[in-house]
Amino acid sequence: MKTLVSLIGGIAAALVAASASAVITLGASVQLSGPLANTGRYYRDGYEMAIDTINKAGGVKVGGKSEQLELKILDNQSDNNLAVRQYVQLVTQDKISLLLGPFASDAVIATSSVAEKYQVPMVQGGGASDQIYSRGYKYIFGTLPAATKYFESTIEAMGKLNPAPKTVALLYADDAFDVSVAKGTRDLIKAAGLTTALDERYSTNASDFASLLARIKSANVDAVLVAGHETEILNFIRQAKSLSVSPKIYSFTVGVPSADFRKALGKDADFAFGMTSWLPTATLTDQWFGNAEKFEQAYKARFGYEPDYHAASAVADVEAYAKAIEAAGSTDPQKVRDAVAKLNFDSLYGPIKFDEKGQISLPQTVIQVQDGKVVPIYGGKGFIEKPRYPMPAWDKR
Amino acid sequence: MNRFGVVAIVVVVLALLATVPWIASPSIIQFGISTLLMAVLAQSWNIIGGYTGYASFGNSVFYGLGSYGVAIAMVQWNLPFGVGLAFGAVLALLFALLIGLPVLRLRGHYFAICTLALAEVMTAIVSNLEIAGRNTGLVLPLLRGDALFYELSLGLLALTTLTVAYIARSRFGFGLIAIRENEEAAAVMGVDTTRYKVAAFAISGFFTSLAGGIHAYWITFLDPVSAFDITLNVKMIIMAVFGGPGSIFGPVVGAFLLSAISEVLSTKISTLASLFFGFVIIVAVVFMPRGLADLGRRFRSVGWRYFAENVRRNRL
Amino acid sequence: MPAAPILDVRGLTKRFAGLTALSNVTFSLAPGEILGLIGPNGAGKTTLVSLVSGTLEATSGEIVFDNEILGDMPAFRRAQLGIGRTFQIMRPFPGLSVVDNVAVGALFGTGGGERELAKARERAMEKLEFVGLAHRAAQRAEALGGPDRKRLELAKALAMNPRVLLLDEVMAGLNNVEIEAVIAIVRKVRDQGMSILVIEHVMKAIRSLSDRLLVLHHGEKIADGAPDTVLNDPRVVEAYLGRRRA
Amino acid sequence: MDLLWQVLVNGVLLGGLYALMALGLALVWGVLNIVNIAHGAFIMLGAYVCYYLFAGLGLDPFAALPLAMLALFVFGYVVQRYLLNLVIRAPMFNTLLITFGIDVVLTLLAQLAFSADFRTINPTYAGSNFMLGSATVPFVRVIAFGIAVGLTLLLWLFLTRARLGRAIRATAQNLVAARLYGVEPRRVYALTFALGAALAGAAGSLYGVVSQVNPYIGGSLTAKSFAIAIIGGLDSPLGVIVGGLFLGIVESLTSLYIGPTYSDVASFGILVLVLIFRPSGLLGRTA
Repeated sequence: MKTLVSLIGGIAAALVAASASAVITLGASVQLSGPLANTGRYYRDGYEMAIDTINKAGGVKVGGKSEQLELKILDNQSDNNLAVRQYVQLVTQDKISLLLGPFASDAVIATSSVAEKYQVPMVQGGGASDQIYSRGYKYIFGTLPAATKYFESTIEAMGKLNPAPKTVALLYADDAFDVSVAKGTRDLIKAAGLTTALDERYSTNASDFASLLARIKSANVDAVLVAGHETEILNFIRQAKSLSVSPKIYSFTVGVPSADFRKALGKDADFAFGMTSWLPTATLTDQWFGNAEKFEQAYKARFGYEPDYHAASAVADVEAYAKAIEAAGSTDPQKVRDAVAKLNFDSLYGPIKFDEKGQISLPQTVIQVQDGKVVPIYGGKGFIEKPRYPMPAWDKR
Repeated sequence: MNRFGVVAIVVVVLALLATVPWIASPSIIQFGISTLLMAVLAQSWNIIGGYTGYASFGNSVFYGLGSYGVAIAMVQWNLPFGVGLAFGAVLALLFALLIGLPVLRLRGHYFAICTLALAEVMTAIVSNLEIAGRNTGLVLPLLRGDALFYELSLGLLALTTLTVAYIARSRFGFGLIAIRENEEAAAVMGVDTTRYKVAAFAISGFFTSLAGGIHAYWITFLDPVSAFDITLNVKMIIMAVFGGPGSIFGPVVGAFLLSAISEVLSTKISTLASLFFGFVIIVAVVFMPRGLADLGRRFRSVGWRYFAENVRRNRL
Repeated sequence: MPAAPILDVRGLTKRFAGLTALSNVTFSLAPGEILGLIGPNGAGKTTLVSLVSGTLEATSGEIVFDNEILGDMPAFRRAQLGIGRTFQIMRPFPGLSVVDNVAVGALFGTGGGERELAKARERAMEKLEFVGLAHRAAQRAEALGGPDRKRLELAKALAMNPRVLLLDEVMAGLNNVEIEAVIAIVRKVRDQGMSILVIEHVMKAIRSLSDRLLVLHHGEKIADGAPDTVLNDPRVVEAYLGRRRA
Repeated sequence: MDLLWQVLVNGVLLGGLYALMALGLALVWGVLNIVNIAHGAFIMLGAYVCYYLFAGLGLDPFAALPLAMLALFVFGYVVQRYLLNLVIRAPMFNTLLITFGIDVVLTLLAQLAFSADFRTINPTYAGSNFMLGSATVPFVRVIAFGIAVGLTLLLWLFLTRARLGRAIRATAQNLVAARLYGVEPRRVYALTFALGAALAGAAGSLYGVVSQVNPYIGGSLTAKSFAIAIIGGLDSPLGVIVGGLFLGIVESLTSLYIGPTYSDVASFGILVLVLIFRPSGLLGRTA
């Protein structure tokens, strides 16, 4: 009932909101319903939080005048075709010339061509696949580090574990992002001198991993690296438990940093490794929130769940626009685009500096779930906390 | 209304629609493109579903083949768009002939489910095909020319509708209708049911594939799930059924109306748009199962009782 | 030696999953002949019509039409050769108007029918007048009542201009006046040169209409000959009345 | 060899769950001639009922299962009695469309009510297992399998022995026949659909125990259920068990020998082939 009331309120607000003026509007189409809504919300909430915070701090200075930011967000229902149409509408009908992105690589691949077509910038924190940046587009910028390097720090850390894992199984979903991850990881495995025991692509949204797990078990693999989606990884871990499959280490591209994911698994989430481009530490500072720890608390207080790197990446996108608009002294899309390309500042999420293709580079910190909490294990400078390794058998926990 | 009057109105409406790219805003044009293509899909479905009575839930296969025809030709082989369209159409026709023959022997729900399964199979097969970019899909070159896409879509809709109008008045169309109304009776009266059904399936698939091809080049990105999208099947059927299956203009009107409503909703109330879409389906099926065309015909004489009568007629 | 039969059925047998519906039936139909087909319920009459028209496939036996063995020829091709039939359970095209129902027969039917819609409708109107249904031509077929549906069924078959007409109980459920009208129509059709196989339960009608009678019982032919002879055949009497006596 | 044995065991256990998922769909399709596209959404709702009983009230999931069935039974009864009964005689694709509409509405309402968070029904014993030869056999999957087979047998007994069950089967042949059993057809329809929904509720509860629950799991479950129901045939619940086991084993073997991305090609490809060559199912009588 409460949801319904707030929904009707939301509709009314949306209908009224369209009339305000003298503000800078950022536009986005995000997965607020449909299968990706679970992650899509990080982007909506991250964008909103950043915009509100920047506005409270006086907004964005354009040519000496302070202007407020505003967000126009549409729900693309996890449908990429609808997302494309909504972006065209944002650009042409709502006259919005600064775009924020949707979640997930394939959605970014599809929608970034709208930005390119109408020559307006899109700064997005939802897609990391190299397919996004290999088309020579000039208007797409991304704040997720390269998909090909997601497992770089993990494999580096694996070399320093005792006893170091020797055989690896690589499993990946067949979508744009995970295929990119697998491509990069294959090279990393080879460079580290590890043996690939299994290299298997599976269907996005697969729910049955029993056959794959049986093969992992029978090949007696030391390390299992999985690039996939949260639902798949949930199933993978649950089925690994029920089939008593416990490699020395397993690591996942997504899920581990997300509170919802850990809650769904409860104790079974323990020992799972993952990675994140962002951790809510006090040492990560920016101009608006102070530091990442404060941001985490404020975010949790407002939305009732913990932010992860998706949310922080979304915040960085908004901050990038604020910085770029001030540097350009204009909201002209061409000028803002050029300013974005030259950005170099410390965001809440980390240092933002785009390479010539439009992507930033950030190291991935290896993390592990220990007693239900995410613990940073390994960063650029070596081990941070002690990893729990090797993973104990399921019946010995 | 006489025949000349209808033709005159259609020509005027077409001429007006053709001027849209010169007078309307880009977002209207892009709404126009997606609506026109949707209308082509509904109208194509009308041939196999509305006239022949075979509720295909697999027309998205044709759409996907058309899309991939264009994408593979342009991305993998560097061929021009036109060649891609032709390639996609050939794929669709081949599919209709090869698969249509066994599948069109099934009736009712079995046919519907089989075609639905075909859409699933195609999604699964294409996501394993290297040349189609597997499940990550293909990115097509960018063309800044929405006016062109608009006129192409409009032309395709006109052509499809003209074909339907011709079919409705032809011996071929009478054969299809006879099959829809009673297939066994049609056969003993001399209708070559198999050939007619396959032909209807192929014509339906031909136009659907062209719509897919245009859409792929316009949207510049394509992956198996969006190319063979199963909800697309449902959408085209809803639009055709809402407008009036087995009529010449019903599906077009249905597509225009429902697209407009859902476009307005998805910008104004966003998340709730699909909820509304679900309710529209339910309400429409309960109160006007024969579509707008039937409503238009009978409402004048029956009045509001029309809706109650539909319920009375179809309930248990 | 009589004229070569237009339809020659030899040793026709049909089994449904173990049940024999028709067993080794042989008969022929001469040009311009009206052959009555009678038998108790379940004797296999409709099955026989379906086998000849091609909606069912025979288990064994041969059907020869105008010196051509039909074999596994599909129903539509048989219709194009000139075999027309009606259905006992009427099968109009409910959504089409009465005239268009008949026009389908004219558009397809023998020799592939008319090519043009206008001509087909013309022929359809003729047939409707012939069966006395012209006044309802514009109505939807589903609006027709029982007797009119029978007429429509007949008109549809006639519009095909068939050479052999298989009539499956076109008189059932009609009153005496209506039956007389149908008998007159069938006679007129024969006079135009058509050969007709009539299935009928109304004994008086079939007796006066048929040149010859064929009796089926439990899927087997038990009598074949002039109506009066056949109807007095003790086996036929027993087939019809046997149960009542027992 | 050990690997093959393990994969076969996995396939059989998966198949049992599959069969239960498809059972309600096949019943409703076979008897009422309604193809319920919202069946997967019903499974999803059943999973949520079980989840909230488990997470909220601390009920053991297997104790919550009958309650989930009851909840779905009531829900299904209402849907059929007051909505689907209104369109039962409309042209065939209308019932397909209306159940699609129901699917859309249920999915979206579920997201509003339960959020898009992932849930698992994860009792402490969820991961325990035992050995069968060289194969590891998950304990809950065996229970789930047992419940699936048990419910199937119960349904079969009900349909062949109980008076109401025979009325339901008679309805499948002929609407009027139900009256001979002294049951109003409208009620038979509603009860049959409710029974189908209750079975979906059971399937959902078990699915939540072995997998994960979110508002969007329905679509692929419906598609799978179609495949199983068709492959097994709509005649008898026992056929559905065979269809489920067959599909579970085929998918597991495909995944092992050809590759995990091909299991959908296999299952839906088989569905198409069965439809074309044996439309009454693998076990069904051929026409």
